Amino acid sequence: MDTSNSGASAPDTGLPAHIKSIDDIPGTTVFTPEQSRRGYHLNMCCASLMREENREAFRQDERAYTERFPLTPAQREAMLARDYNAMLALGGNIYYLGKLGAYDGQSFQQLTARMTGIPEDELRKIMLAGGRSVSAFDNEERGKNHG
Amino acid sequence: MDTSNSGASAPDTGLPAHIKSIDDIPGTTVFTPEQSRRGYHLNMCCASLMREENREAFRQDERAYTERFPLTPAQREAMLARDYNAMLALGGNIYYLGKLGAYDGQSFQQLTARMTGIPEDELRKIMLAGGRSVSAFDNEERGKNHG
Amino acid sequence: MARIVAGVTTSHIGAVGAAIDRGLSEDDYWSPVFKGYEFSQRWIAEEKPDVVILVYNDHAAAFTLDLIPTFAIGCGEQFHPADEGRGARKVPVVKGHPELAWHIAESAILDEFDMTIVNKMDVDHGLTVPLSLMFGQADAWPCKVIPLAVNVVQYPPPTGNRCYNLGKAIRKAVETFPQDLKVMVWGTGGMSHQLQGRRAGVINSEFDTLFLDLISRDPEAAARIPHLDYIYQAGSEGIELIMWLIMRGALRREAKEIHRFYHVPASNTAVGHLIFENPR
Amino acid sequence: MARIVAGVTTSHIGAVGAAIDRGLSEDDYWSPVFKGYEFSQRWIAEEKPDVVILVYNDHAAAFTLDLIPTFAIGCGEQFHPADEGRGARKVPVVKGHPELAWHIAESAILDEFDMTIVNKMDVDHGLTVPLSLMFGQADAWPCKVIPLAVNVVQYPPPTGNRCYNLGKAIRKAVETFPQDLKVMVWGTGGMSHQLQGRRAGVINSEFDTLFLDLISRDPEAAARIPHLDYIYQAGSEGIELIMWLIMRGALRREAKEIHRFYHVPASNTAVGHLIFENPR
Ligand SMILES: [Fe+3]
Ligand SMILES: [Fe+3]
Repeated sequence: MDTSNSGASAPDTGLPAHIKSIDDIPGTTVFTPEQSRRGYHLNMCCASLMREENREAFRQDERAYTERFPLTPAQREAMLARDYNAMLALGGNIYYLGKLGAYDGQSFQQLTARMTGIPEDELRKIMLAGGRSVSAFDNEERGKNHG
Repeated sequence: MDTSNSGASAPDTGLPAHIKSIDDIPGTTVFTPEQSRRGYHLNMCCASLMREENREAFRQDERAYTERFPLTPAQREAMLARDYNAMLALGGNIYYLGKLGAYDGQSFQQLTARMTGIPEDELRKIMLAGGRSVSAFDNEERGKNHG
Repeated sequence: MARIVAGVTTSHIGAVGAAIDRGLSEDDYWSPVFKGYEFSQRWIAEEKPDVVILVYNDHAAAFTLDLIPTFAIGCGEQFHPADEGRGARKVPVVKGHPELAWHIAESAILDEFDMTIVNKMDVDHGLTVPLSLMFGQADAWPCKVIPLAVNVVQYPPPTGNRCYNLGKAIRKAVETFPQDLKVMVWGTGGMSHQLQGRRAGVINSEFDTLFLDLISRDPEAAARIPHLDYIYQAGSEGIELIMWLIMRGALRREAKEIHRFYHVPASNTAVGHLIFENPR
Repeated sequence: MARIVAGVTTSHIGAVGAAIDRGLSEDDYWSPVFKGYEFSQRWIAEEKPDVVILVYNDHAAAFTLDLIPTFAIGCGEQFHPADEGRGARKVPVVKGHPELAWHIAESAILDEFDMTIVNKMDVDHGLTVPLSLMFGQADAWPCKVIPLAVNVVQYPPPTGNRCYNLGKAIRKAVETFPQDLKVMVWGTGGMSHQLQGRRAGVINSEFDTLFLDLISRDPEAAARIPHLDYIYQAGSEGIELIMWLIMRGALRREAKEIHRFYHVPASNTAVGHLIFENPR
């Protein structure tokens, strides 16, 4: 089998010159190994909500339920407060956090409103008009890139 | 990375000319996809004995325990009778069957005695003298190759 | 002999599944999305594939951080819709094709793809939404489905090049399967979307169009796009597009694009959908 | 930078673990086996590796037919000895090295090896017996261990060539890890043995010797041995020897064999053991 598609260079997608690694993308937390290690228990706690019996226990006493998992205090408070940006910074991955969102009956568009700070109806209009621009944050100062 | 170790031919290990595929090896049942599909429930039933609670239930009533798994009647009888060659022919894999052996307190050398029909003390002597020859069965008629 | 007759790519957006399940597919917001699949539903009703090899990603449902396979092929008899946090979708059980699936697994492993063989797993919206889009609401799916789950949740996913070559390995495997079967390969996910963080909600029609063109006419170039470009240009979840390359590698180089649909938005995501036919 | 200083190959026979655990290592039957590791125990006590990448196969303990990864790398903090049917071996918990393990996983996936990342699994005799052989009875293992589980139970296992190349990818990954760590790679399993069927009990010293020579002096040739030859010549379970190729690929071509031991029998199996040192 010919597996040699290398040699030729990658097509130019117009990547800005200052975006050199996945850590350079503003407003975006790639779920790297480091993040995965940081967020392991937080993500597994959210994932456990895929079982109805666990959702029921979480419903009874959210805080007590989270104490089944060795979360850091910051992770626990972020989860109880539904602070998605904080959870992302603490190692959360959006698909795991999405199980918490599903438990709350929140759509991803509602979660997006929370994470971006854009009101839901405005966000809906923005999406209908073609969505947000990928370069929206590119001119931010360095240091503001994450979360 | 250089991954091209092809081109040159494989070293000659002295494989007999009539051994052209894994199906040609006498007295040997390779755990192919076909065997794996055939033996799925038998193997999973044996694997379940890796939990003490399941071993306890099996101890109480072996037949009733095996009925938790959709074994074929032939698989069930072979398992209850500890007929390892029959289990192999019915899709068993030796590492799964080995959990049943472990439950019974049988060593692999004891299982070998059962499968080969060689008495235990004789087998021990054969192994101490260098083991059995790989070509021992090569001159068998065709059709006797398996199991 | 089995043969790959066609390829399909499509987004697999969860909200689209919810819209179908709630009967909203004719409202103002959703009808433009489903319009793009009207041709496809007619087409596939005529094509009648025996088996679909459905490339998708599990979204932390069947696989959690406890175990993350890069490529997992479903070799079981059947796969149930997953409970993703509010109960499972009420769609039919997915029936597998164990014989062909095992054959592909065996062939691909001997071709040095390090497959994970899975006999038991639930399948999430990544797999069931494409079935709903192509077959509509059904009491039973009209064909067998071989799930092929690709890790795109945990960085790093496989490279685009690796995906493209896995597609070629699948083609070789299907073409050496002795039963007479009409097989399709579907690549799902994408197009541009980002579900996380302050940059959530990005859409990039320019990149999406480039990608649609490349996957159709210059797949080798598409296979060279680095992860970084996907994540920046198509959003962090747009990386799912690498899965389309598995479909494309499984089709012949000269396969013909017979249908294209692109629409923004469905929820937070750009919808992209292609159909390719192999030369007869 | 981390560096691979040495490689070890050894059989990982369950009965050997049982002999150690029951204090039988000095009886007439077992003492010739353990004699072959006396040098090794002294050597490793001086070498003091920080991390061992331990290539082994799970024997239907952590992984059953529900899910069979071809290559699974243990990225978790720790791994408990598995209950293989009569309770777990009473040996220390295995402490992982998550940082290096994740680094290897990431590097290998980007190098197009389709790794399965595992955070939670028990480890069976395939992993714990080599630790006992090299470190003796201990209250805690003296180094971190990264388990690398290779499927050799379900046919087909990866090719020898694939294993050899995975070793090279591991070498590259270790050499780009920024911490100053002394790393060893162990390849376990084998040598000739067959546990199943009428042909159970075969041993092939001639093939084993050929393999010991090739792995040492001509690993590329060893990497070309087909599955069929292993299964016929080394017995159906002798296919485990492909795992030695991962160790060998991780070592430099000019690595020097400093210890060799071969003995028949331990239970039904030929015992083989090599130590290689990389040039300093
Ligand atoms: Fe998706
Ligand atoms: Fe073994």
